[in-house]
Amino acid sequence: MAKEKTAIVATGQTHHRSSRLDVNGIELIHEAVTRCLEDGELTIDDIDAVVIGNMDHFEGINYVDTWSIDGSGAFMKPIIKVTTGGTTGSTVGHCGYHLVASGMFDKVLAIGWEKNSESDTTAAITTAFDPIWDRLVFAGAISGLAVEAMAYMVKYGATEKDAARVAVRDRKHATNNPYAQLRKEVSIEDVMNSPMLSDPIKLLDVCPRTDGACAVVFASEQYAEKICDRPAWIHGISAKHPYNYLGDYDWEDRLPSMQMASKELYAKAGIKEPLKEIDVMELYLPYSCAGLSWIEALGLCGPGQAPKLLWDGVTDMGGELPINPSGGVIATNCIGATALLRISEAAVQVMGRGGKRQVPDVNTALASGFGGCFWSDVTLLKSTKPK
Amino acid sequence: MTNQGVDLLTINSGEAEQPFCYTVGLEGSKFLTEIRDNKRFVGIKCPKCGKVYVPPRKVCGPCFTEMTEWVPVKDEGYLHSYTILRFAFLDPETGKEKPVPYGYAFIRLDGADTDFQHYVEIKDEKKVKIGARVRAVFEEKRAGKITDVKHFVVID
Amino acid sequence: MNGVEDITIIGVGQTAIEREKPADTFADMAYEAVTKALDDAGMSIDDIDNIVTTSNDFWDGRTISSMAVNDAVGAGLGKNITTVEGDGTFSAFYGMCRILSGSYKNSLIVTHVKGSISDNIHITNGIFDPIYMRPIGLDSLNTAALQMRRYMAKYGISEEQCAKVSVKNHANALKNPYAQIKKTFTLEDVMDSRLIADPLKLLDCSPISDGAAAVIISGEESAKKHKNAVKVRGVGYCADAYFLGDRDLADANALDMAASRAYESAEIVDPLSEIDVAEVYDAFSYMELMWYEGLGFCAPGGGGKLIDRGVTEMDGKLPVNPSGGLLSGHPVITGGLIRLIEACLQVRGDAGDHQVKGVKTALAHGVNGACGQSHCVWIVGR
Amino acid sequence: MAQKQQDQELLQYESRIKVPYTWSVGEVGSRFLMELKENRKIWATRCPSCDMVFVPPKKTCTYCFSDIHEWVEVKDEGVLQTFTVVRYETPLIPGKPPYIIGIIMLDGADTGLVHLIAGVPHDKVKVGMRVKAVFEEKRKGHILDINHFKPI
Repeated sequence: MAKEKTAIVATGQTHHRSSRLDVNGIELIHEAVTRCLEDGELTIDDIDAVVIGNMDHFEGINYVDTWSIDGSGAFMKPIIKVTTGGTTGSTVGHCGYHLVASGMFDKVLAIGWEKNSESDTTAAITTAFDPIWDRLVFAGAISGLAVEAMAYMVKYGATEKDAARVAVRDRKHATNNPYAQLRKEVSIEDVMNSPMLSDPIKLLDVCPRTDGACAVVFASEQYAEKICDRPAWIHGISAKHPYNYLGDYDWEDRLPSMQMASKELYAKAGIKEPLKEIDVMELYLPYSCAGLSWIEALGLCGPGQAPKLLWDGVTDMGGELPINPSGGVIATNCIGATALLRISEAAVQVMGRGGKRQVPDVNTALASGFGGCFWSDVTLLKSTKPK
Repeated sequence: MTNQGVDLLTINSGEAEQPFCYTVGLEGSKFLTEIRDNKRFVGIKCPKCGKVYVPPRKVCGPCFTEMTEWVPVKDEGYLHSYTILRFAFLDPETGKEKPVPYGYAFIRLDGADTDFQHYVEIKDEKKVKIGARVRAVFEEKRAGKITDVKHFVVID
Repeated sequence: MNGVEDITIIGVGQTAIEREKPADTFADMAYEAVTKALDDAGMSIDDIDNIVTTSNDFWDGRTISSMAVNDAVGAGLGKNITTVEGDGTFSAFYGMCRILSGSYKNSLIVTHVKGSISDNIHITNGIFDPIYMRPIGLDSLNTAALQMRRYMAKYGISEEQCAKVSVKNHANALKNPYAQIKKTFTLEDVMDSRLIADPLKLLDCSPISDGAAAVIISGEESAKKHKNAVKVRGVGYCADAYFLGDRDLADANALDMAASRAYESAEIVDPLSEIDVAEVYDAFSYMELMWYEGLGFCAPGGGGKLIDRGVTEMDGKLPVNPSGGLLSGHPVITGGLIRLIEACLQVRGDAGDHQVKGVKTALAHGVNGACGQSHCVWIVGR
Repeated sequence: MAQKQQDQELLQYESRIKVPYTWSVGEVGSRFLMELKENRKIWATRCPSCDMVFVPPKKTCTYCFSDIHEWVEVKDEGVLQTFTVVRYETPLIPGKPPYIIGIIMLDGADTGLVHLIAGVPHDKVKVGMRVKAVFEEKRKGHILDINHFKPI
């Protein structure tokens, strides 16, 4: 186990919007950092090191670590940039964890952010793919997901309506979250009647584009309980990024990277029945169908059984395992921050600071990240210290 | 002085762009020149797991083994999965929108073990289904690019 | 800082640094560096339990630039992987922390860049803030020129003193098989070379390059007895203010801080006496003089005298950049990791024709951002 | 461009990234740029804790991370701290080489402003010389509403 037991002790995020013209990128980052420091009753002097991440071509800023100093507070401090596409936020969180667990730093500030209003999001995402093989015939991120949804639905008999149930759940949950961007409920009919973007994905099946930032403080055992009365201790992380080319991906196999990552995580944390042993999940579900096939990948049910779980309300607030009390990615998607928001929201649940979106008595929470070429990251947080 | 009531300004990049001249590499060049010169697909085979990769590359990821054996791959295969894109977005290379709708597909070519990503013609949408047999249509003028293949068409 | 005494670097690999590698994709270069590092360590990929790739989306012309190399570095085997965007010395630091955290035993650090595929001016213009600095047309060359002039003006450093760094490093490169530029230049050659942005001349500048590098860092007890094991004795990194007008460009305060952290851990009090060889980030000739000062080899403003006295020549008290440094080949992102590799080779006695005699302690240095805004300093030894 | 290796022609693919960007200036920066536009004045912000006066203005102090609310006007002239004469051509610059870029410490400011220097022969520019802002006639709320700084 880790050399230093490590916990999340403070979190902060912006009020997410489709566009924030009142702040530039640096100032947006600063908002999340300030809220995070306030949450932990900390000052910037308490912070030993900073980790930051986003995707360069969304804002067209090279070397964001050095550019962001005024917002991150990293003046004359160690700062490092990590980035892996959609999984950037979890990559940032995992880096924050390792820097503290290593014993090199006691309090590390981890920041994820994106100002998606500053570019054409689909054009920018398209640059993520191989310029020789993918980019010329690529059809944008939504189409890649649509291809996956199509394969899953055909193989397992799931329907567009089943997928819509996921969007309805997340949008309903978002009404409880004061930070969420889309805070209006939608019905199954609304989703089904929304414009088809890329068969079988419709407008209300997908995430919006968002300006937003998230900051989290990781602290060592020596400081964690002094800063936070109920810290969210890290019990395991895993990051699986096994593909280079979309064509190598096995479309029907329900996110193999997530199967690998969760299996490794459960083994590390001694979890045998995730549905029973985990109290809440914050999952990076960028579109509705992911809320079916990917929870199968997480071992919550067998292949093709996710629709039943959804319709039975198991993953709703008040259900056996609520998923995305924050409203998730379908309500807010500031890409570089998104996976860190999942970790942050999972920590908020463990800390009991969720307000209207709080799930009662959370001891164990799981957060996931998704991105790149169907890659997955997972993080497990608990209210109890790791042994 | 305060910030109250100020016009919120933005700065635009205008026509700015970054030029790149991407390296295709040895294996990729072989694949693209075969299409350009002979309208032929080739794959590369892993000596360890036997998997045939299209497009070819030097290393089999799951085996971490260097590949050197070239194998022929047919210009026909089946639709492994696909979607029909109905919303337009900016192409980052041109800064302009591609016309929609169009079919975007992952094609398992006969003889290959990975999918080849390309357009599928959607004149008859009913025929575009997972499992449908498709064949490559080549451009008359070919330049050593992936777009030397115009698209795939359903053949059964 | 604590705990680095358990860490060793047991394998290093680099490609030849070249102006252009037309046959090699990013993945091909990374694979070459990784297989060389594995061979050097006498390991197979199965012995590696986590990977830190390092790349830059602007230089590679690709968002998620790491996606180009995952298969070629072993991620296809399902190993835990992450990506640092910045200089390789920073990713090596993170790779080390992934071991110290108790999560992994052996970290593979890989860096790559192809400077040949794009345009340095466009890429480095992107470093600058689009509201106040980018419209002025700033890039890595003209901002370096601003820094060089400021440094010369504040401390009375001469253009000739800066040029001496170029002469020295190019001479050293003649003996490094990996170097890109292998040519002898005289002081007159440098002084008479084409003006790029006064006072910066062509031969004050590092070239554009393609290259990849890899190191294997181990936390295993048994690795300490490994034939190629080099001990990590200290690491520190630190960033200064971003806007060029927010700091005095003549002073390397962040380097001073980064070095202090590394020295504290390595228990180095007098770096000039206690360090036997240094590989520093000489992207421009004048920078090497500034880095002498930031690294505490001399007092602020003393860099010119240090080079005049020959202290940093191959036969001097503290040879700097025996490999020829970046002035002889500068794959960005990879640059700092090559400095770390060279420092390890010097400690091992494996540096070949550019070996400095009796090296016990070596320093390696990497930089992120414009005008040396963020620095990472490594001390390695026997 | 094609080269050969092992009898295989090596291809390269000429491309570009042309993603359009619209960067937010933010309230603080907008106030600064609008003052250039409307009043030909240069305003700065002052940190309440360490008194540093920033040009361009900051919402947060670089050095002590305090929130900044106070605006102060600085002079449109100051001292040239460093400069370079750029000799190469680039599409990113308004104008042809050779041209001069400098960092100017405006009177009343504590941080330097990076800008263009003109109206002086290249061999007459000196570190420490006093320079003054030359405003564009037509201004649009942009840092280049100051066309350049010229020696006084």
